[in-house]
Parts: sequence; C-alpha cells; structure tokens
Amino acid sequence: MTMILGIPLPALAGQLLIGLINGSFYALLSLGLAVIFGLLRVINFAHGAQYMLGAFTAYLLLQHGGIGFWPALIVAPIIVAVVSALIERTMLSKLYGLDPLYGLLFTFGLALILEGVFRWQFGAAGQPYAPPAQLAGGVNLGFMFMPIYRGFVIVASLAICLATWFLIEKTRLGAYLRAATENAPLVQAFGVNVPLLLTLTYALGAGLAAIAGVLAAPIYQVSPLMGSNLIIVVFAVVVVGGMGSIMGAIVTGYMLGLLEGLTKVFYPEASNIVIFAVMAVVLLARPAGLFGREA
Amino acid sequence: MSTLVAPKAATAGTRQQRDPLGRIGLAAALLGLVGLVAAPFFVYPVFLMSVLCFALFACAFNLLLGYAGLLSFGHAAFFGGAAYVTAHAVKEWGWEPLSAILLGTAGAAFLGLLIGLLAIRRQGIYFAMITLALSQMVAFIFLQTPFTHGEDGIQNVPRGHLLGVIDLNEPLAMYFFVLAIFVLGFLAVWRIVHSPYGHILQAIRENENRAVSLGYRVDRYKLGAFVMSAALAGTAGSTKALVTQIATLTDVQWQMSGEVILMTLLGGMGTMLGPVVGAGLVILLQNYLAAVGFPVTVLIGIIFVLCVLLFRRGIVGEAIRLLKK
Amino acid sequence: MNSAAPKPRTDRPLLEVRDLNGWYGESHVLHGVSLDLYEGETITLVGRNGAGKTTTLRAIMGLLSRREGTIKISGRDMIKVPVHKTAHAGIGYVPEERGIFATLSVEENLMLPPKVAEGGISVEEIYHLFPNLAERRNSPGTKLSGGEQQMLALARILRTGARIILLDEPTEGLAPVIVQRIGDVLLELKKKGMTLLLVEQNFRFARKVADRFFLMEDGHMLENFPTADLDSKMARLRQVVGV
Amino acid sequence: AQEISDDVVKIGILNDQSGVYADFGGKWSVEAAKMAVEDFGGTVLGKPIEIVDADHQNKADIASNIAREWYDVQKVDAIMELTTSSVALAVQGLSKEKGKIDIVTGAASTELTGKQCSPYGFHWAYDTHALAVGTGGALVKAGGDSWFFLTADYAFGYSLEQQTGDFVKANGGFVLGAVRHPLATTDYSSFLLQAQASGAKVVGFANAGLDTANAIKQAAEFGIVAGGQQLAALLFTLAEVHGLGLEAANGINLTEGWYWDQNDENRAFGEKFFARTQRMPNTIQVGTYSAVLQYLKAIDAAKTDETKAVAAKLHEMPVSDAFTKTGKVQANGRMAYDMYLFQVKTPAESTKPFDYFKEIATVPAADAYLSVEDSGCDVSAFPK
Amino acid sequence: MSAAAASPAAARGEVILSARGLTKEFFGFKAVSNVDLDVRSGTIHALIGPNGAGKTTVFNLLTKFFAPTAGTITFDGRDITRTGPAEVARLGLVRSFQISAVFPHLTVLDNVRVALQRPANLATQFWRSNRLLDRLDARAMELIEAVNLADSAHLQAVELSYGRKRALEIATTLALDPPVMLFDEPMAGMGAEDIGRISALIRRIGEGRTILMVEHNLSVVADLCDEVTVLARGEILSQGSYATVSADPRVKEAYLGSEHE
Ligand SMILES: Nc1ncnc2c1ncn2[C@@H]1O[C@H](COP(=O)(O)OP(=O)(O)OP(=O)(O)O)[C@@H](O)[C@H]1O
Ligand SMILES: Nc1ncnc2c1ncn2[C@@H]1O[C@H](COP(=O)(O)OP(=O)(O)OP(=O)(O)O)[C@@H](O)[C@H]1O
Ligand SMILES: [Mg+2]
Ligand SMILES: [Mg+2]
Repeated sequence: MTMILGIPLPALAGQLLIGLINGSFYALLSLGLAVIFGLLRVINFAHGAQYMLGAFTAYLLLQHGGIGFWPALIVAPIIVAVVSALIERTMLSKLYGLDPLYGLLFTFGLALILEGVFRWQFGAAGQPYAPPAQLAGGVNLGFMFMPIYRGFVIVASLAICLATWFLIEKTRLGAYLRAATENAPLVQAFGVNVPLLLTLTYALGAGLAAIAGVLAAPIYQVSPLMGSNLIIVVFAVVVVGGMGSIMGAIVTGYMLGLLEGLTKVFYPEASNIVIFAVMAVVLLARPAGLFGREA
Repeated sequence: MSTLVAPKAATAGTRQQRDPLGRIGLAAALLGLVGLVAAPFFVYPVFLMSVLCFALFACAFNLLLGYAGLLSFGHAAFFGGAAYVTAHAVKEWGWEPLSAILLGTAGAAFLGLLIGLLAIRRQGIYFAMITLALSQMVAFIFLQTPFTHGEDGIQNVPRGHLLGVIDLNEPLAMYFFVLAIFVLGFLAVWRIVHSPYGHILQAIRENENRAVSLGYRVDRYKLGAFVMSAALAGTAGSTKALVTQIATLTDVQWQMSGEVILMTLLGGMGTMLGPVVGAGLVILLQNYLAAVGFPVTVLIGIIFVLCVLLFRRGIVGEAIRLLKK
Repeated sequence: MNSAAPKPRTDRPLLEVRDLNGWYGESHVLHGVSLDLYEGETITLVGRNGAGKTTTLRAIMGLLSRREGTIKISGRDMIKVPVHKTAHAGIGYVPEERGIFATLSVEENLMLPPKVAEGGISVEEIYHLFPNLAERRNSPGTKLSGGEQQMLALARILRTGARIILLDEPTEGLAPVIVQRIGDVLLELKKKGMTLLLVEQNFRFARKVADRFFLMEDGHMLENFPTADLDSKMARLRQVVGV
Repeated sequence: AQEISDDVVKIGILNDQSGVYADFGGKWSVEAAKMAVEDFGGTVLGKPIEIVDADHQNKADIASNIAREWYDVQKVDAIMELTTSSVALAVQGLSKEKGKIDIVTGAASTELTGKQCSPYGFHWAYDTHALAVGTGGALVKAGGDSWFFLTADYAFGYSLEQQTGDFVKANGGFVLGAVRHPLATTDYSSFLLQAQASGAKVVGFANAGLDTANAIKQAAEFGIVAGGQQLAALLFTLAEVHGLGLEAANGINLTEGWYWDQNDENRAFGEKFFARTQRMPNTIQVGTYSAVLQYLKAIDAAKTDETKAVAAKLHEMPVSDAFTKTGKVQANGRMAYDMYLFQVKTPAESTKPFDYFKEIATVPAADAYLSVEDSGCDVSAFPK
Repeated sequence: MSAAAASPAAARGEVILSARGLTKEFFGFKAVSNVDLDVRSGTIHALIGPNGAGKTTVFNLLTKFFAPTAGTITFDGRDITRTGPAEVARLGLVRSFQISAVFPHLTVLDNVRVALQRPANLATQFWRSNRLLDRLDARAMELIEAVNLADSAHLQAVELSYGRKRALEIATTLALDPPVMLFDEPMAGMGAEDIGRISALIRRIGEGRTILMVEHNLSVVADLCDEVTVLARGEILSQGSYATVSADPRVKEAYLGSEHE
C-alpha cells in the first residue's frame, strides 16, 4: 500500500475528505461573520448562539410542530433572521458608528443570555436530531465510509457560499452595503435607506449562521453549547481570510478545515490551536489576511 | 471607524489635577482607599482580595486599551502565566511569597516582550487577533506542560510568610499585603498615564502616522506600554494565585481575556477608577449570583447588554459625564 | 452671466431655508440662518474658516444630529423627512472631505448614488469630462490623488439627475486647469437649468459662476447681494472675510 | 452532650449548574439532597437542617471562594457534590485546612482519596478506577479484547485511558492505539476513521459530557457499530443517554453505580425523584442523596456535628440506603460499593420512558476501588 | 523663531535634499517615474503639477512613508533611501499632510505640545509627572498665535473647522523647528485672510530653513518660492523660477490652463 508520512494513502484521502466537510461548516459560519463584520463593523459574538438557535429551532419545529428537516432548512433560518432583525432594530442599531468594541460587548452579552437560557431549559447534554430519511445511510467510497448526509452538506454549503458572495460583491445592493460601512451618513444623504439595509444585513448574517446550525443538527448533538467554542475559531478564519473579504472567508474556511483535518491525524492535541498558529503567521506576513485588501 | 477605541474615552487631561473633575476623582480615590482599609472588618476578606487582584488586572489592561488604544485579546496569558509561575515557585521550590510574585511579574513581562514584539507591528483588530492567537498558543503550552497539572491545576498553594516573618495565612495580614500590592500597581498605572510618556501614547493612539512624522518611533512606545501592561497583569495573576491558592487553566484561557475586557468596559475604559469598579462588579456577580438559582451567565449577559445600551461609557465614565455637566 | 443677475423675485424659491439652527452635540453652531435659492440660480456662501458654511450644507442634507427651523424644497417641508428621503427631493451633495469610498472602485463610486430623477449626465459624458477617472476606473476610490477624488465626488452627483446640487469647496486642492474645467462644467450645468449652492473660498472662481453671494459669520447670515455688486462690496468683504 | 454548632446543620451543594457538566448533577442534585433531608426527617438531634447550593461555573477559584465564604461566614458544616476534579481538589484542600467535611460525588479523580486525600474528605459515587475496572475489565471478559481509545487531552482523560488500558491488558487484551483530542472538539469523524482503521474490537471514549455524546452520535453516522466494533463510554450517565437518544446510543457499554429499573426499591426512588424533576436520576444525583443522608446519620450517631467525631462515624458506619446496600468507607475516605456494567438498549428493546439500560455484569466493590495501600493515601498521617 | 534650528552641514545654496531616479509603482501603475530633484538649502522650493501628477507620492517617498521602487534619496549628505519615517523626521526632515493629520481628541494646545516634547526630551519619561510639560506651554502658545488659533487653544482638534485644522497642522510642524520642512498644500481650504497670514509665516520661517511645498495657489507660489518644479504624469515637466516655468507652453497646457494670465 502506498504510504505518505506513515499513513496509507486511502486513509489519507478519507481524512482529507473529512477535513473538507468540516471546512464547509467553517466556510458557512465565517461567511456570515464576515458579512456582518465586513458590512456592519460588528464583531458578532452572538454568531455561535445564532448557529445554535438555528439547530434548536429545527429541533423544536420537529418536536412540537412535526416539521421535518427540509422545511426546517428554510423556516428555521428565517425565524432566526427575523428575531435577529428585531434585535438589531431595537438595540444593536444604536451602537453603529461607535467603537466596534461596543458591538462586540453587546453581542457577547446576547450570546451569554441565549446560551444560558437554552442551557437552563434543555441542559448541556443536547438533544438528538436525525438526518432526513432521503439522506440516511452512507456509501462505501473504497477508502472510507461516507455518510450521504455529509456529502449533501458540502454541496449545500458551496451553493450558499457562492450565492452570498455574488450578492455582495457583484450587485448594487452589495455596493451600497460596502459604501455604508465606510460612511453611512453620506450614503444616506445620497438617498439610500441605510438603516433598513443594515437590518437586512444583520438578518442575512444571522440567517447564514442558522442555516449552518440546521445543517449541523443531524451531525452534532443539538446542544446549547454547540456554538460557544466555535465562534472564536470561526473569527480566526475570517481574519486569516482577510476581514471584509467574502471570498476570503469562504476559501479560508475550506482550507483551514482541511488543515485541521490533517492536524487531527498528525498532532491531534493541537488540532484546535492550529488555526491560531496559522493566523499568527498569516497576520505577521500579510497583515490584511490572505485575501484582504491592504488598507 | 477604523480605530478600536472610543474617541472620547481618554482625554486624561494633562491639567487634570487642577480642574474640579480631577479633584473629585482624587477625592473618590482617597475615599475608596479609606473604604478598602476599613472593608475587611465588614466584608469577607477573601472576596475583597479577589476583587483587588482582578481590579489590578483590569487596570493593567486599561493602560493598554484605554490609554494606548491597543485592544489585547490575550492578556490571560500574562495573568495566568504569572499565576502558574508563582504557584509553582511557592509550592514546589518553597519561595517566599513576595519574591515569588516578583518572579511571576518578571515572567509576564518577558512573555509580554515576546508577544509584544510580534503583535505591535499590527493595528486595530489585527492586533487583537494576533494577541489572541499567541495567547492561545501559550495556553496550549501550559496545558501540555506537566508542571501545570492539566485541568486539575496547581492546588493548595501555600501562602507562606511574607519576607519570612509575617504569616499570610492570617486573613488580615494577607488582605493588607494584597491591598498594598494593588495600591502600588494602581499608582504605577496612574503615573504612567499621567506622564510625558503617557501623553505621547495618547497621541499615537489618536493618529499614528502623524506621530511618526513628528519623529516618534511609535513601535517602541507601544512595545513599552505592552510590556508594562503585561507585567502588571502578571503581578495581578501572581497575587491571585496566593489569594485563591490555586492556579488553573481558566486563568490562561481566552475567556479570561474576554472577562478583563468586560470588566474594563463595564467600569469605563480610559478612566482610572473604571476598571476597579468593573472588576468589583463582575466578581461580585460571579460569586453572589452563584447561589440565586438562576443561571449566572444569563444575568451577566443581561447586565452587559443593558450597560452597553444605557451606560456606554461605563459606570465611571457615565459618572464623569454627569459631573461635567 | 453676471449681467443676468436676477431682479427681486416674486415666485417661490426652489430651496427655502428659514431661521435654521444647528448643533454639533451640545454646541450650537448655526444661529437662525436663512437663504433662498431660485430655480436655475447659483449662489455662493462665503465666510471665514469656521463661519458655519459646511454646517449649513450639512443641516440642509439632514446630516446634523440636531437642527431646527424650516427647510423647504419646492414648497415641501423637509425638516421631518428622514435623511435618506431628502436626496429624492432632487438634491445632491458633494461634501468637503469628498467622501470617496475606499472599498469601492472608481467606477463603483461613480455608480453608487441612486438616480433621483431623469436627466442626469451619462457615464460616457463623465469620462469624457474627466479622462483621469476613465483611466483609473478600476482602482480603489481612495487611491486617487486628492484632485481626482474631487472630480469623482462631483461627477457621481451629476449622474443622479439631482436638480439642486450643494458643493462644498469644489476647487479646493485642484490644479488651475481643472478648476477652469470645473468652472466650465458648472456653467454648462447652469445653462441646462441646474440650481447650485456653492461654498467657495476662491473668489475668482465664485464670481465666474455665482449669481448671488451670501455672507456668513459665526453661524449667522449677514447679508446677500448679487454678483454685480461684488466690487462695491469689497470693503465689507475685507472686513468679514479678510480678502 | 448533644451539640450542634450554630444550632443548625448546613450542607452546601456546590456544583456546575449552567456549564458543560450541568447534566451530571446540576440543580437536580440539589433536589436529591433535599429528598435526603426529608427522608431523614427534617431535623437532626432536634436541630433544623438546611441545604444551600451554588453554581461554581467550573472555575476552581470561584468554587474555592464560595467554599471559603460558606465555611467562614455562612457557617456551612459540610460541602458535597463538587463536580470536576479541579474544583473537587481545590475545595477538598480547603476543607482539610479548615477542618471541615467534604463528600465528593461529582468528580472522578482518584487523587481525591490518593495523594491529595483528607481525613475529612470522602469520595462517593464513582471514580476513574471504578469506571476503568467496570468497563475495561468486564468488557474484555466478554470478548472485547482489543481496544482503541479516543481520549480527551486532559488529566482525567489520561487517567481513564491509562487505568482502563491496564485492566484490558491485565485481562489478556491489547491496546492498539489512542488518539488524543482537545477538550470541546465537535467533530470526531477524523478520530473515528482512525479508530475504524485500527481494527480494534472496542472503541473506548475516555472523555466526558458533550464530547462523548458527539463522538457517539458520529460513530453511529459512520457506521462504527454496524461495522462490528463495540463502543465503550468510560464516563457516561443516564442523563446523557437520554440526551443522545437510543437511535445513536444503542450498544454503548458503560459503568454506573445505580440504575432506576434494577429493582423495586430503585424504581420507587426513581419514581419519587421523577415526580419532582421530570427525569430519572443518575448515579451522581442518587450519590449525592446518599452522601447527605449518610452525613446526617453520622451526626445522629456521633451526637454532635463536630468534624472529627462525624468523620469517625462516617468511616465506621456501613452505607445502606436507596443508593447501595453494600457500601463501606475505606480509611482513605473512599466509599466502596458494587457497581454495574450496562449496555444501552436498542430502540426496539426499550418499552417505556427512560428504559435504557440492560445489565451486563456486576463489578464487586472489592475490585472496583483501589485499596487503601494502592491508593497512595498516607492514612497514617491522619489525626487520630 | 526662538529656538535655533539644528543646523545641517549643508551651507546655504548647497543641495540639502536630493533624489535620483526616484520611481514608485503601485501594482503596475507608475505614479512617480525617474524623478531627479535637488532642493537647495535656504530656499523655498515649490512642487506643482496637475492633480494625480505624483506630488504627494514624492512627499511620501522623501519622508519614507513609502519605500521607493527604484532610486536613491540623500539628505544632508547621507543616504536615507533605507531609513524609516520616524528616523527621517529625527534627522530634521519633517512634513505636513495633505488631508489633515491632527490628533483629533487632544486639545489644540496638546497637539502642539506633542510635537514639542521630543526635542525637549520629555517623551519617554513614564515615571515623571506630566506637569513637566507645562513648561512647553509658552512656546506652544506662541506657535498657536502665529497661526491665529489662540482663541481655540483649549478646544479639541475635532471641533475645529476644516481650514483651522490645516492651520493647526502647520503649527505642529513648525514646533519641531526642523531645518527642512515639507508642506503638502498648506493653503488648501483656507480663507483669504489666513492665506496671507500663513504665507507671511512661511516666508518668515523660511529664513535660514529649507522648505519644499506642494501648492495649487499660484499667487502664493509666485510670491514665495525661489524655485519651482513642475511634475506631470509622474515625471518632471519643467523646472526653474516661477517666471520661467509659467511661461513654458507645456506647463500652460498641462497645468495652468488657458485662463491663466
Ligand atoms: N464635529 C464638530 N464638533 C463640534 N464642533 C464642530 C464640528 N465641526 C465643526 N464644528 C464647529 O462648527 C463651526 C462651523 O464649522 P464649519 O465646518 O461649518 O465651518 P466652515 O465655514 O465650513 O469653515 P471652513 O471654511 O474652514 O470649512 C466651527 O466653529 C467649528 O469649530
Ligand atoms: N497608495 C496608492 N496606491 C495606488 N495608487 C496610488 C496610491 N497613492 C497614489 N496613487 C496614484 O498615484 C498618482 C499620484 O498621486 P498623488 O497623490 O501623488 O498625486 P498629487 O500629485 O499629489 O495630486 P493632487 O494634487 O491631486 O494631490 C495618482 O494617480 C494616484 O491615484
Ligand atoms: Mg467647511
Ligand atoms: Mg497630493
């Protein structure tokens, strides 16, 4: 058998594929975070909580409404987006134009509340959520057993990422958003309804987190804690990709997923800090991140 | 938008001593000190000591954020690192407590120099992220090194005898020892902020390019501030190790870096007394809300949200604003 | 142009400002400013640095945190209208600090402000007027030189079809040839019936395009007079502005 | 002379009520403690009994601050539960210094009755050694003789892995490998692939809480059990099986000290607990019940709540209550009792709510716990 | 001016600042190409040219805020091509910025004091009281009066109007009292009155110092400058006295325009 660094080639192929799947989650999550940070200059610490909220909404829809995975994939993110839009309108919007620290502190507090309340209601061990029947089971790829559902996750996340990227980088709406980031009063003086735009942006970002949450529900335990440790890693992904760069967040998400996958084989203890090591190196060499425009 | 610091935070008036606000501040500080001297006779000393340690930690952090405009997201590395060093020195090598604290401080300063050399080359959010990344690696090293005993931490750290004479197991002796450290640390921060050097730090925070064009080697000023802040954070961590008699992973993890940011903002960054008040409040919440049967984190979350929405300048910051009126 | 200075008019002004007060936070900067601007007319605000010229423009656009008084466009009261609807009354703003967006390319900057009315200048015409912009259309906006940014700031408003344009020191930092070109452009616009409110330190330039001058000092509007009277008012101007 | 300090017996329940380990004991343990007080009769030696509780948020320094304040200001007489080892070790150290009794039911470290033992410190419910003997030893005997570990990169992970590995080897099995993952990892697929590739008959999860739950859920997804490998969760309780659901959890082997459906008495206790909390208790919660009850019995027997006297009674009295009939406290403070190896039922086998376990083997008290000699606790240093 | 300028070695009339083959490319776009520039000690030298000609970029290169793509820079006989921006300022080559660069939340007085601190050796003492800085006040006020900001000395710089920020920036630059000063459009945004005042000020400080300035206000250039260099499209178009340069038809076409008398 061909061996690479003491690992049989097929096993390595399997590990790379797994890395890619995890990368899909990083990409989706960092995408939402990058949208919110890039356009609102808010470091959305509640992103992990919104991800958790997405998963829990799907779970609750199933438990109490008998609504299954496919409808939930649409409905749950919309619910989370609407709730987030309300929060933005009533509270977060008061903090724009101030130091980003305040947005961070606010969303941090929000995350504590959301996670705390769910932990109080549902405990920490989590709730089960089964993959949709159509995607149950797996196929043997020869080098590994591939759950069909995970294949679906890769495809779905790619599609969502590209659609979002297009919306922001290639449409007029996106140009308004980017301009509003720099000088909101002026864009408003040009006749653009900036507050509405910002609300929609926050809702979009939160909705993306919730989609990731619904997609994660059949794989991970639906637990109040599922997002809390993720946020900081995902934020690192955004920074490595280059803040404000949507494409950067997506590509880096996949790349770091792969890298983390490899670390899990060669030095598993370090698998959750490898991203930070990469971040330190990248920022020292390329201050604006891999895909960032230098300021 | 690009700076990470609230503009109005620190105009630490160079003539502060003379204006009425400065006098009120001084009065408040003195009153606070008198209160602290009397406090252990009314309030539980160990609680007070924890507050003092975290207050010093927050003051050190505020030196960097509130006055130099640098948001470090890695200060836990200095706090927790120093706690480990001191705990180990006291417990395994039998060091005298004061010298162990100095050792922890020196260790933190050295770590601050290493991290600072890399981090100060970047600004704003990138600075925050580099400090986070490097401190995560520091935390990882502490997790992997045997002397820290993993998540069990270094337990039952003896408080020992100060300079070989004063028994620090006496709660009051320990309390006044900690109070002395705190007051010295606080004065050090105060002096640095209200010094010619502090004035340049503020200028750099306001407009780095302009400072460069005036001939200031801004990197050295920032590095200086970073190392001083790290060292003081280390003093706080070392002292905390003796107060609670443990040093654990919680002290070096990023959540601790987050906590000190919260304390500082809650109290009012860029004010001298803000971090002290913020630290007191957070510690109070963590310890006393623990028994109310409602999730502590939810309550803390609600307080942060309210604080950001209603008292944006922090408690002390808002008080100053009211007084100015 | 100057010879066509308007007689006292009886029709309704296109832009009417009465007793406008404005604040930055706590500090009261505008004290009862009044001015009127008729269709097709160009007026220039003059005054010392800090007199409140910029603030007047910002107040009209709704960019101050607090303003009081009356602002009417075509008779419609704008004071309560939200900021983003102001522009749709047909008014465009070229700010003093230019407000070019760094994350947008030159072309995106140009295309950014939404059209508020028909009749704006086409992109081709703009590139013809300002060839520098055409050349650098794909660079990030703020990588343009100071003068190029000024051109861009003006050009993008011309695209929107606004009928009233507020210009804050449009010739600041521009090379004489460009100042001349901008002067020509403004005259051209006037011919098309555009209404302009200008803030300008460069008298030579202002005299070329303006119909009337408004004199400001310390947040008060002192007086206004037609361009024809400029020479006779020189002594007064020297006193207030120090020409 | 009968004597109760401050005319009240105060027992503090200090545990994680909002964090990762909130399901182990949490506020439900507080309920269990209150049941013990009621079952005891509400008073001891004629004085009232009071339960206080607090959430230590898994931070040792907060825990030790609270404990100090309880002892110094609130006049708490004993502290119990103490989830997670850093907290338990810190508070036990403090209690020893203050001459107070602590009974740990929530932490697993054998250090508590080993090198860091205390004359007034007791360890109820379980420890890493018992889990290792139960799951490691008994499974090998049942044929699972080659193992691969997924271990949390933390001290409790190491000791679980190491102690279990020792039993596997001692019983003639092999350890084929281990992979160490950071705490709070969410995706285990990479590690599971490595476990699959190892060809081991048993995949042992030397981790805890949500980590174990996620690993098990993904093991089901990747068809580990379907592929013929067995899963053994070294630190896993009923509460977490409940959270995971039988779909994902079936077939897992685990060791617990108590299960509600084992006999009539357990069923009665479980039902009573369920009526109050809407869930069936696990080992830790019933363990806390037992600890509180035994402590009260000891005070009653000693006719005082003075620490040394009560500790002496705790050491000498056998434990026989709803929790266990076989309990004996060793000189190092370890309460040794029979434990059980369970396997989680398939959804088809389960007939009623919380019907999750089938019993595979009993782990006799004598095997389950380290003897005083082997524990590393220097009991000769204890004051007489 | 009271404090004597650190006098450089170059005698009056000799070249003190010079660039050879100075080139700067931005992602393939040549903003400055192959510029040779000599600034003589004791002169006021103007750098003019159409917008986007590369004037500010030349400033950035000379003061090391940008690293040149090619070429060398010598200041007072020493090669500063590789020196850092703060070092260059310490050697006595100080600039102002085209887009105002003040310390926004410091008062006007404090803005100037920051500049005075370094020459007074009051910048690194972190263990002493900032009351020491009070001794700089007299000098700072002198400078502030010179640019007509005395009535705003205790306002924060953000609260100043645009033109007054420019004035503050000039005062700050003057505070360092450097032998060579580079001004990027010092008159931009200023009212007629202030233009006269600042011109006079520049003329006064020009005595015994060297000044290189970018300026679009031609009457100021004509009035003040001994030497004029015209830049267009990154290259030198013409050079000489104002009279010579303004008579050059190429300069007329590229910069001055037809209306210029
Ligand atoms: N952001 C601000 N905060 C507080 N006060 C301000 C602010 N901006 C301007 N001011 C003050 O308002 C007054 C008017 O300023 P404004 O900018 O309107 O002047 P201007 O006439 O446009 O001057 P210039 O010709 O220099 O641009 C000035 O006294 C100025 O100090
Ligand atoms: N950082 C940069 N990146 C890319 N291009 C730049 C950069 N800085 C300047 N440029 C370009 O280089 C050219 C010269 O710019 P510069 O600012 O030097 O012009 P200038 O002569 O000072 O013009 P003005 O009189 O308008 O200020 C311009 O076309 C500008 O767009
Ligand atoms: Mg203005
Ligand atoms: Mg320029």
